[in-house]
Amino acid sequence: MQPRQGSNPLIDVRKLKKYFPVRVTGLQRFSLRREGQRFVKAVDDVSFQISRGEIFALAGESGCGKTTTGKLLSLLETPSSGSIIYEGEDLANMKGRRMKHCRRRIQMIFQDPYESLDPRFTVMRTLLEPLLVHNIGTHSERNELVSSILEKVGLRPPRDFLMRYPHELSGGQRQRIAVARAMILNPTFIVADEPVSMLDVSVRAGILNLMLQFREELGITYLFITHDLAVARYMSNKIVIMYLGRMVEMGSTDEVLAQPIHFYTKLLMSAVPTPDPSAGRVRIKGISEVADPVNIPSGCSFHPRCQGRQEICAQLIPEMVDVGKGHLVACHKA
Amino acid sequence: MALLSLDNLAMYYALESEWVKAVDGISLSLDRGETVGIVGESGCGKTSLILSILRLLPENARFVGGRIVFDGMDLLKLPEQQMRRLRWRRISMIFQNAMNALNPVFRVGDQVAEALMAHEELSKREAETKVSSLFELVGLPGSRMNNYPHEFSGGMKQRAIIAMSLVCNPDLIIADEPTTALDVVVQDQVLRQIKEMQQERDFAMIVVSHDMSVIAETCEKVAVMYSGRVIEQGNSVSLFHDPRHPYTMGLLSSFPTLRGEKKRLSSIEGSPPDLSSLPEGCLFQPRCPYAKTICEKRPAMMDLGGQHFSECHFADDPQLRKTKLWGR
Amino acid sequence: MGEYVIRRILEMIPVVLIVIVFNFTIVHLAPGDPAVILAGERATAEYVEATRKRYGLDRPIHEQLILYLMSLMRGDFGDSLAYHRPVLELIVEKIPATLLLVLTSQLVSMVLGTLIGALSAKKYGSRTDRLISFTSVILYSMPVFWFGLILILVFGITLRWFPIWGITSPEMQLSGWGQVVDILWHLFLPVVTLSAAYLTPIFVRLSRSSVMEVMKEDFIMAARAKGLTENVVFFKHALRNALLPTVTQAGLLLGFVLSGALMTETVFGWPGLGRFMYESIFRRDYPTLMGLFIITSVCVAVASLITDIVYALLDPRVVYK
Amino acid sequence: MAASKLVSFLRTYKQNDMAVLGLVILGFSCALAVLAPVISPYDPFEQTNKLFSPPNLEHPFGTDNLGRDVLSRVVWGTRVSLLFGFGVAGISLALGIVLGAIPGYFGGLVDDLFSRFFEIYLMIPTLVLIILIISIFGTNLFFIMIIVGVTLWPSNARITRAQVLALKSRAFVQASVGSGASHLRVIFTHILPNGIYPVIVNSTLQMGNAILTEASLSFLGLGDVNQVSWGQILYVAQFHVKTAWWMAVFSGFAIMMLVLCFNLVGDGINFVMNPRLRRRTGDAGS
Repeated sequence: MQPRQGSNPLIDVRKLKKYFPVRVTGLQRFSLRREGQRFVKAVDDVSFQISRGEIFALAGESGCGKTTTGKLLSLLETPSSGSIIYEGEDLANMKGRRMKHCRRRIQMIFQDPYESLDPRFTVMRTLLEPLLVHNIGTHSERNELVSSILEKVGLRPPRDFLMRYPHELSGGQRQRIAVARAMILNPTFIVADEPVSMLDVSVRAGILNLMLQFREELGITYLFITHDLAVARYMSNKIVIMYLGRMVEMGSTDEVLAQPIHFYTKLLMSAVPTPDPSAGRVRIKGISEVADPVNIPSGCSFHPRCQGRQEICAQLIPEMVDVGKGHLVACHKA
Repeated sequence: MALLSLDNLAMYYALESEWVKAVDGISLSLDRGETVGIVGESGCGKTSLILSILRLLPENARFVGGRIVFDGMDLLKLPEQQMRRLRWRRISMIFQNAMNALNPVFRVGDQVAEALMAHEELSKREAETKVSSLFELVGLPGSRMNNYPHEFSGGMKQRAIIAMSLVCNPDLIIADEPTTALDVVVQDQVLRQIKEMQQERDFAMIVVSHDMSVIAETCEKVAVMYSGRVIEQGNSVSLFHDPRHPYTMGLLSSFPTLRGEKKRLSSIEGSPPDLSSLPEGCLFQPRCPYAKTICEKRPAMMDLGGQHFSECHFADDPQLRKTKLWGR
Repeated sequence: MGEYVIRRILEMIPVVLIVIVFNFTIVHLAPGDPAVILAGERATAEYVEATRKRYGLDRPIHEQLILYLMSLMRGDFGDSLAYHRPVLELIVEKIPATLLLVLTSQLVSMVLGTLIGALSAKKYGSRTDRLISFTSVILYSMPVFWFGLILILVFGITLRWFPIWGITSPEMQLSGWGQVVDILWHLFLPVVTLSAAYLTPIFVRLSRSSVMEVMKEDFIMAARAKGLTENVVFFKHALRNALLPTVTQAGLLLGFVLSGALMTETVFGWPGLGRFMYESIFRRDYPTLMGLFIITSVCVAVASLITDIVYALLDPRVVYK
Repeated sequence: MAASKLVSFLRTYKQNDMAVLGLVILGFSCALAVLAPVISPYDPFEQTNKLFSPPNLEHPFGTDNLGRDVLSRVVWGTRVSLLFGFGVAGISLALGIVLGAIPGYFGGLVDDLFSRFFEIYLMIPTLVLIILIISIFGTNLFFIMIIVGVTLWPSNARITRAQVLALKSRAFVQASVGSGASHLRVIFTHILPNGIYPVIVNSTLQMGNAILTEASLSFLGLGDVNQVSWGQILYVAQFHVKTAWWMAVFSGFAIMMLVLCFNLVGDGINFVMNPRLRRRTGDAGS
């Protein structure tokens, strides 16, 4: 599963930023003291490239900006600054027909299959909608397409599922419908945001293997967002670890997870439990919790929790440094 | 004598025209200081099982058979008044979602003290001193007692919940998905905290989780639940290393690991049966790749020695262990 | 906190401004001469001209608005056509009676309604619950003034237990405590009317649904698991939380409450703003009606401020900054 | 598909007997309104010299101060009340959905403006406002209907806005946006169908409110004197409570029943569409 690192990547993300203004809520609205507008730096200066046919994992704890990055790449949010070059075009601030065209090529799979299907739509209608939006095929061709995609996602025979409503399906089946909806437009790139974390353990593998199968057969490229490093290891060939909106480590998945360099990556990995009662594991004592995203610490945002912190860490934001073989780390000690 | 033993316990929910068999004949026992893990997927009845122990069920729940014996007392026969006094003082809980388990309009410290004062004759001052030292014990500054829940982070709330569960020095703590809502680093800290507390206070514990890894690391004994029944149980080393039920085997091969070799994962096709219309035979038979004609009959719990039990006709069949059941 | 209150008071300015501009617009949109509307249809030609001068109605429209604002700021709401006295003075005289009626009814309704609703929720699905729900929806469906008329018919005219008109019995020449008792005696039927047919059913419904919601919360389960008695669980943990939506809603209902009070006053001849409004409608006394609109808006705004403060006292999650 | 949804709607609705009662009263009232010319024994405007006759066989509800038959007036009044209720709720619904969906969906400045507007709206006593407008502009029934409709829409708008706001961040809506669907398509196929029911419930309740408002206005002497309305009857009745109780009792009772049926039907729809209101029970014990 070596990434076929082409000279021109499918997606080239450059210095991507997304700041959300902090909305004052409730009674604070009436405050006489107006402090300067504050921002949550959900995504801050993120750059990476995704090659064709690659599964690119974004991993980190909640609030690290991975979901926002996914939304930016699937055109559901517009970046504050930076660019996302997709097939030579900048997705940032794209509008109208070109945006619609790109949306056909870029699809999304959401975390919660109980949320991502319209409860009032039958499976048939859910799957027809994208075809109708893009005016694809005749009536019978569309029906044909729907049946064949159901077949492909393993819901056989399709006619048993066409007229069902989401509440008549199990979690795994729903997520297969969600995959089918993403696949029916024949996309090149799919953003999958925690596609299995809400599913029961026993059906997770089915969805993961289905996605792998589409990659092998159709060359689909994925951005795979997950908080679970084990799942990232299983799925991806490249990985980025994010912390408070910034990238802290990037490289081939095997390399990063075998030889993590950033203290945060090490901390994350050491915290993952092992399904083996007799295997002891070395735990790094974590220090406190993730900082408030509105008040991100100065310098390296991880420094208050970092065991290897030095004086410089509180002052200067570390740059991503290549430590060899495309393995990049944002740490002053690297 | 076991601290807690469930003896063929059955608890159904009465719906308008049918029974939902959430707990359907479960036997389980737990010694003092022991930790047992209950693992199962959503809808398998694990929450109903632990709420049965505390008798905190919705009004349409009916105990239709079996016994729950705690420290020699049959809990199902205990009058509500005595049951209430037993709650928290003898059996306390750590809730899944700490955010929701704390009442938003009262100070956290007061809520912990409230549990203490409900069971012990203490002045407010004494209770507060005790709560404060407990806060320090679980790694929260004592001054944090006076904060409201919304002023706590997720991990801090979970620590406060742990402090609350310890406040009456119970014999048994039931932890319902204690870390599911938490990020992995905090999860690790909380689990370690719980373990440390257990070493210090020596209470028994039931940990309910859908996460096999969490169970593997925290529990000495494991019970695997499926459709209202425990289909396999044993000490965790033998169960994880030598599972004897196709469902357990399937579960163990369905999630990836961070360490060790990479294996192709397999999923268990189909979905668990509807609890209101369970199949006649083996509950897992419709999804089981090893199913044979004998599986049309409900298997009995088979004793495999060494406290390892499995509810599969083939549990002692060496062939089952050799066959690669899961993954094409 | 103090700062917050000031801020909220400043917030009322746009409300009042909008109300004033509204008044101004209505007068100018109305068919006929604004001066005649403000002076009254039966006014003499000289008086109409004097009114025109007074409000500057012969000047350009934006100057008129400014003049109008200025005069309102001085407290000059014009003169009542019926009483030939300043409108503001007349209105201020009437406020205490309305306040007495509204506050008493609101208090009675909130306490009773919340408790009845909570009881209903606690006995969800039982006969008691159904009876409470049905009674409250019936009461809620009655026109409040009609309920008042029926009470007058039964308790005032037929049984002669309560007086049916006014706030005091001037013929009895009471003073001191006697007078207080007399007022309370007059207050009884109006309060029953306003509470039973208007306010209490609303609070019953609110409290019932919010208690039902709260009882499903995890912290209720936690409270039970802690071994607290059912009464503590219910009264301490559930009711306190259930009060929050009730208070919020009470704040949203203030304009509505005032409407009910105005109608009730009309029926019972209660000498407050409602009765005054009724008379002013009857006499087509537009300056008074406009003044009433402004003043009642201010009253509702003040009451909503008080509601917000009460809410903040109940819910620690609210922060003032 | 639509038929099966209707059937399942009615099946759940039937479980709530109060709601069924509401529907029965509503049907009865509609029948009365349609058949008024056939049913009512007298012309509601016909004045006779039998003033203030108490209920008797000839005049089951008695006669009023001008000798008109109260029963006939009550029957005819059903028309005005129903028309008024539907008219007001219709205006309020249409305005509320449009003016609530726009700020909810597009957010930003439009939404801020709406929120400010709504805060101000809450502080304005609407009844006083309506009274002021009507006393100056006149008491034509349709005019009153429009004024009341226009003052009631903000509550529908607020509910619509809240629903839209909640739904637009839901994953299935995001999925539709992500597949390239237009704003209108997203609003009309995903958001409104899923979010409309509380607005419908509110509209049903508003019909009742509208009828009460009309009655209140008439009672204050601001009714349309060219129409036979229940409020008009009560307006006259208040001056004769001591002598002619029947004038007040029957018309008020009619108002109560009609408002009641709208409230019961509203509750019924809510009962069906909002499963949280139904019985708390444990089922598949997760």
